[in-house]
Amino acid sequence: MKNRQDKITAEEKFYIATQWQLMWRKFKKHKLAIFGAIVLFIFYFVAIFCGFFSTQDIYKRHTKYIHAPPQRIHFFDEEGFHLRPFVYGLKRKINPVTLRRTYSEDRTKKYPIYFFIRGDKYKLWNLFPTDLHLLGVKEPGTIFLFGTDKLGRDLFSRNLHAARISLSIGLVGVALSFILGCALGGISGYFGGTADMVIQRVIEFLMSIPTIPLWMALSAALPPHWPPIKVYFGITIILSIVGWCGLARVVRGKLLELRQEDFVMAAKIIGATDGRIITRHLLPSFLSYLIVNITLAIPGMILGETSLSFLGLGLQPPVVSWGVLLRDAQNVRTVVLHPWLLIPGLFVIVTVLAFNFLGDGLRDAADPYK
Amino acid sequence: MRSKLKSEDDPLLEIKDLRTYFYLDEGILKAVDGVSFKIDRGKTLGIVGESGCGKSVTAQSILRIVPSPGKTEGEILFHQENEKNVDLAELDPFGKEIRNIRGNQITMIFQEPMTSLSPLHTIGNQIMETILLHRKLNKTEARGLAKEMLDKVGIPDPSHRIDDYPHQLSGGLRQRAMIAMALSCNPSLLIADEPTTALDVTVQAQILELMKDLQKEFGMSIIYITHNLGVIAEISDEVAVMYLGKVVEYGSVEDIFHNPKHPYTSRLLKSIPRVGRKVRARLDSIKGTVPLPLGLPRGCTFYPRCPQAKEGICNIDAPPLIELENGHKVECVLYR
Amino acid sequence: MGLPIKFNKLMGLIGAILLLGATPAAARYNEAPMLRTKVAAGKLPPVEERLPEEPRVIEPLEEIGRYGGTLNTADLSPFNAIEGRTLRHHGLFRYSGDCTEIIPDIAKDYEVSEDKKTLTIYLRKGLKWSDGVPFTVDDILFWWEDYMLNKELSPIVKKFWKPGGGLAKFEKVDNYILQIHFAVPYPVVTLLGHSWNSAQTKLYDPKHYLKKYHIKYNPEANELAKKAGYTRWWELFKAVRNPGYDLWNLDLDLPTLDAYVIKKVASTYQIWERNPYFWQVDTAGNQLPYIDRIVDRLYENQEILNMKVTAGEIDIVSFNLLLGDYPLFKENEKKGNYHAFMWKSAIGAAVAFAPNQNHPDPLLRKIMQDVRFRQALSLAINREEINEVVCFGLATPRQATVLPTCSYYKEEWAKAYATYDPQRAHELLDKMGLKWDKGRKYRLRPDGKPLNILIEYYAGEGPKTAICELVKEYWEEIGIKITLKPEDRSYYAKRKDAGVLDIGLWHLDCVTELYGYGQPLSGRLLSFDGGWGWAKQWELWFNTEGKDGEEPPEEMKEFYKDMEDWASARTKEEYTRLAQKIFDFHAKQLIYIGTVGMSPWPAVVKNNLKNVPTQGYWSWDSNFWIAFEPAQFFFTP
Amino acid sequence: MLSYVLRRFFYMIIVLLVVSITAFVIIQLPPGDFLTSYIMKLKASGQIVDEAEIAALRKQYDLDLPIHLQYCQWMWKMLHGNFGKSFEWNRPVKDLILERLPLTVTVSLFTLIFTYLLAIPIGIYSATHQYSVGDYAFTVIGFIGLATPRFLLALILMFVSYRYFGLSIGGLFSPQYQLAPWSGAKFIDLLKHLPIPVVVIGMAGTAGLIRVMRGCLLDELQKQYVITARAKGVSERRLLFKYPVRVAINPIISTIGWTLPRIISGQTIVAIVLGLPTIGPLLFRALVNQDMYLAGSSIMILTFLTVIGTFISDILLVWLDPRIRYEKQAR
Repeated sequence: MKNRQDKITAEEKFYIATQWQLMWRKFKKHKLAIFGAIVLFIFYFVAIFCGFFSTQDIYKRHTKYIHAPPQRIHFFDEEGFHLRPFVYGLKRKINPVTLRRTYSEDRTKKYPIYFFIRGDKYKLWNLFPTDLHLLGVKEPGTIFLFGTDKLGRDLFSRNLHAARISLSIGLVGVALSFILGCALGGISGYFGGTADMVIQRVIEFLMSIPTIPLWMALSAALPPHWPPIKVYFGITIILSIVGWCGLARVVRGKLLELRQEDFVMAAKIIGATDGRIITRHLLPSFLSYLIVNITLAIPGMILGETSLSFLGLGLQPPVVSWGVLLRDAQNVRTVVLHPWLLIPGLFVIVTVLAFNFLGDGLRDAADPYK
Repeated sequence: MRSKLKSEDDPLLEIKDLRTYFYLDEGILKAVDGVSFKIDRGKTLGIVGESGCGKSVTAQSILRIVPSPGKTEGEILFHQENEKNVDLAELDPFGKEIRNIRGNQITMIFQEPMTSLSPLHTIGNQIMETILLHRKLNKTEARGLAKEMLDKVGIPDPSHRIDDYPHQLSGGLRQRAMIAMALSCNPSLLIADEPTTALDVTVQAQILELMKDLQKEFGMSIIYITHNLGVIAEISDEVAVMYLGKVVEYGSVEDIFHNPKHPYTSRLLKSIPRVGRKVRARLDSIKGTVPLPLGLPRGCTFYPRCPQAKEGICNIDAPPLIELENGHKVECVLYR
Repeated sequence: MGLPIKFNKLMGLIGAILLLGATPAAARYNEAPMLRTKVAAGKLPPVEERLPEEPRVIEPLEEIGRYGGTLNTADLSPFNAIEGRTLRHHGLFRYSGDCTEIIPDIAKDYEVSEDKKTLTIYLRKGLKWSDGVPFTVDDILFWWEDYMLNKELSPIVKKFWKPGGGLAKFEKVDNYILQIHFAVPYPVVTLLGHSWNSAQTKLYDPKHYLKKYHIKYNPEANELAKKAGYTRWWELFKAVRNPGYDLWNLDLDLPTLDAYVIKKVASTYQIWERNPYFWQVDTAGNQLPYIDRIVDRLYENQEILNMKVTAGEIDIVSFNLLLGDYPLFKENEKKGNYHAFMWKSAIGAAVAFAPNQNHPDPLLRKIMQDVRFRQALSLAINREEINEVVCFGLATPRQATVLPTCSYYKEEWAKAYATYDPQRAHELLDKMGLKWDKGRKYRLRPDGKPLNILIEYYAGEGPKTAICELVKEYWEEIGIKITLKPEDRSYYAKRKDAGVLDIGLWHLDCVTELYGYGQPLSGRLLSFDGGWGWAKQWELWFNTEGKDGEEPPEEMKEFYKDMEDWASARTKEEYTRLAQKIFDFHAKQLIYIGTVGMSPWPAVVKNNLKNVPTQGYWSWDSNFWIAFEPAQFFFTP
Repeated sequence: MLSYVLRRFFYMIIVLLVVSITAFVIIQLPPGDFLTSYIMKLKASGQIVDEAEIAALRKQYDLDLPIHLQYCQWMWKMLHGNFGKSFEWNRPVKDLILERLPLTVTVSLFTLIFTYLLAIPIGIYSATHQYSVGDYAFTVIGFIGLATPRFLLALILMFVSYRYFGLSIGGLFSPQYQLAPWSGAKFIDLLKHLPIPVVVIGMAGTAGLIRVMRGCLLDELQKQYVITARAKGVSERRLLFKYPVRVAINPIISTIGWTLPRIISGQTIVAIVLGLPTIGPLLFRALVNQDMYLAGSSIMILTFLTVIGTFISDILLVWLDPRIRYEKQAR
């Protein structure tokens, strides 16, 4: 008899899935969302250990290799296949007429790629000094997987370091928007009345101002002497100023809907405090919506940072973000002569896409009625 | 009217082995799995069961409005008056033929009267749409008829109310409007899918009264779907008890209520709150909830919850359909 | 369109023959077809009446041109529309391309007296404003007496016109001869080649047109101003008068002596049409300019302009191009049907830095005034690398000083602290007592705060951004935290004028013999501002004769005295001695920190545009296009 | 209805007032005013500027008033059509803005129309064919549009169009038409140049709108009233357009309120990259140069456009949705 009892519970577990399990099942169905999640996981992982994954110091200038194109990794040479991949040396030629620097592979020089190689020093998370890199070549070889910029700096490493800033600015910005949005949207939706009126007008007002002038004006107010870390937070705050509005609206709408529902009424009758009702009863019931909205708000922040940098109002070098890197790339010369400077743009697009896919998957999953 | 001319055993709709499966990525969801029953003209069939047992899908299957990715198979024989019988299951669900039957000969009303009417159109507009679709009337005539119908369902001041939007009406009035719409083309079958569940009790009783009165007047058959056994007892001639996509017991209202055979039916009946029972005794005499009809185990679907289950039998083979006296049928090994 | 070229040439030949005869005759001059139709319609007097008795004769660079066509050029800022401006403007005098010669342009000739105290200017008889009214000495006197000496219009007369403390005297000899007298020997003519540059040196205004706005001539001028939406007469007067630099905002009726007259001003373009009274002819007697029209478009940014260039939509452009884009232009030459080439640029430093000696923050001021600090900054710059990275190795790494073409030049000036030696830079800073922070990343000010320096700069005219980014790296290597802030030109000027920059940044032009000398106390190297605003308080002190500003140290007073004396130098020896004393001081004090100089400058000219040279000096000093006589540019069909 | 319109109009005025204050603060934010630097310049060049002169100048530019009165003065003049003078251009601000306003409105309108014309049908298609190949394709394309920084897209598209379609890059006119008076041919030339800016500016908005439309419609398709209509025998097509599309379009129309600021804001960046003669780049320049009257007026004009757009969309929404109409009336 006992045996049977166990079996039932096991089966019950299978049938009676919780809401989260249902969501997970739905989510797994969304191939693009899974793809997005994997991409983001990889990006964030690499960004966290960007020092290790990059091949060299991001400020090191190779003035002999200005605007060098990405070097290809080879497995084959005239002798055939090698298990250890290698790169050829770069040969520079300056066209005497157009003054254009062109580079070609110097087949006589071959630099094998070593893994877990000791290279330029860096500090992991600004704490642990080390010089271990995932891959690299030995002096005097060079390895520029994404080419170099106008000062001959390695773009592969710069892109990885930029990822750290760009990916985190979205998270920090969204965290700020989240706090603001939930607080103000919560007040607006739960209490209604005058508070709602005022907050709604503020949102309406903020949303009716075209963002660019607002950003410009605000960033003009950022003192130019500020250290990068302050500028970083300043920019995030500027981005969140508009960012919270959308979230607040979602929260408010959801709250208005839920306020009518019985369990809130019940809680009120029991005499629960407003704060308790909001946090214990209301928030959990649309947490999934919030998660979805947050996921979808992050890419906006990333794009915002890029745009601000484009206007020269965002982060400033030596801080590297994708936006800062793209500022070098925003001209015709680049599109024509040095297209690899656009790689950060590709990262931005892929990241934003991944977030959108993930958010979309979460949205579908969060809605149990579909 | 027409029902009175008909004999007792005059089936309007015969359903044989109706199966409506949803083909999902997780597997096949068998919402309706081999259901058979029939409805006689002028009679009322009650379908009862817990939510998720397939009652509503059965109704939708009849009208072929099962949402995708659902597929309906089996036989739904509709005996049209003065015309040849048609198997609704074979019709193209988007075709003209079935559309001519929907809203005309077979109509349906729904649980939530607020959402089942379009919020952006006046009720007059929505009633007239049905009329204009199925009857050869011009707009003025259709409007006249709509008003007449509103009057019949007891909506006061119909010539003004006809231009109201749903949100201007109370729940009861909205459901009346729905009924007016459903009856405007004089159907032979009205499917009522939990029409009173969302209304408060007094309104519920009024609507039930109204339906009974209108049935007398129009003579249509009714399929009445509900989880409320009290309502079933009041309105039905015959009752089908459904559990997980199957009709587990079928019989006249007296048989079902006084002589329930299936353990599920008995449990269901016990779960009706009665005066005198302790409040704290929850309506949980059936333990657990209805599982999703997805990837079900072999054997009786009620097995995991059944107090009389026999291991080695119930969980091995599907229970047989056993016919008792007076067309009373039950699907359970206990009566083999 | 134009006449057949043969006919043109024939006419030219006839004109030349007649010119030899030097007798005014009906067929002496030829004119553009668009003017000829106007003459025929009686709307214009014949060309002979429009030209002065002795027009300026220009020898075409390659061949006699043909009339017609529209010259499309491009600018980036309404405030700084130099491309269009120098393609059509003329002054009384101009410099030769290498700035060694003064060439009379509107003026017929000049003469400097023996004692160098008097300048005589001869005007061309019969030269007319673009509305046909004769241009005479009265127009110059109007400018001097009613504009320059009018308290409301020009509250200040720069020290420029007060050499030795006495105001210059303008004397009208006759309608076409003017004499200017100074209290001391004064080489004023050397700066008149740039008359278009500033209101201070423009020298003439159309009296007949402007006098109705002047209270002296029109007692109702105030009412006129009020009607036009101003409060006082001088506001309207200033708005109507071409202020010299703001050519984007012109009164469409304002008469001019330029080659072209404004026809239309929009926020994205200006249209200019030939001046029918223009006073230049070619050697064949064809009235110049050849080209009918100039369209100067204002593009939103450098990138759009570059694309328009490569698409071949711009006929001529140079000022607004950047060296770094040269490969792009060169590679698209065929497609755009143009040729791209490089001028020599007469630039002492593509970017020069001048630490603010009068910094508002006393701590920073003390640091900036320490010569060791400036030496360290200079030694930390890797000029070879800048040359390689930014200038394709074509420039010359050097300190910020005059060009080697100057007669008094010393090579040591260019070499002073110009070799890359970060180690020495570190030592100098250590000696100054600038300590490191905890992480040994940046140095600290004496008050313990990080040594932060903001470099605000105007990003146009040369590869400033690219050089700045490198210099930032060099200076951060020696522990000085640098923030770069590119700004618009006018905004930078405001900040500079306010004297609040940490380190001023400009390109170092005005370093040729003539122009460098022509700007005593107001030019680049010879002032306390010069575009860097490096000593605004001292400048104020000197200008107000000690009434305002801060008293400079003795060495600066001596420096100032030397500059004044140099301006009045009477002998060659004195001239050279003082010049060398001044630039020795410069090199020792490192007031300006240079990077690379004499870098090439790109230009793009459409293939069908002729008579445009492909070599020469491109510089502010020689007035950019003006030095190449743009009136004789022409289009082949 | 009328009272609602009036009330909404009143809100609009308030929003505009707040915007004007913000614009005024924005232009006051950077330290120092132009007169201070002007006086500094005069002093530096040797002039002893007497106090009376400074006072006169201050008075002329209303800088002698306390800040709130300066604001009132500015507003008062603006209401009378006097937007002040641009320091950089030395021209009346009104002229500069008027010169660029028509093209700004044209580009915005075309973008808006493009956005809606594309987004609504695609949204309907995607919702009715959920998880089909087409739905996925549109989803991916839409997401890419949403994910690409506008300036990058502008630059690349501009180059592509130049290299492969031979269109004059940048601006809204070919050089031969730029200076010509308006004519049929010039208009056609304008239409030829519009697609790139319109696509680039509208891309993100369109992609967003497709998602909204698809989402709303999916929600609506689940609704009971759709099933009711189907049960009535209404054909699928008629049913789709009469009910769910109608309902789903409402939120879309109300999104004009946030689509428009997006468009105008996006226009600023795109217009700078593409060199469009619209207000955006003018504003950008003015803000960089602290050309305060031009900056303030440009912000005002742009916001005014958006607020008007929002106002119209609100009125439309009420007109279309009886629920709101009655609710507002009842209030």
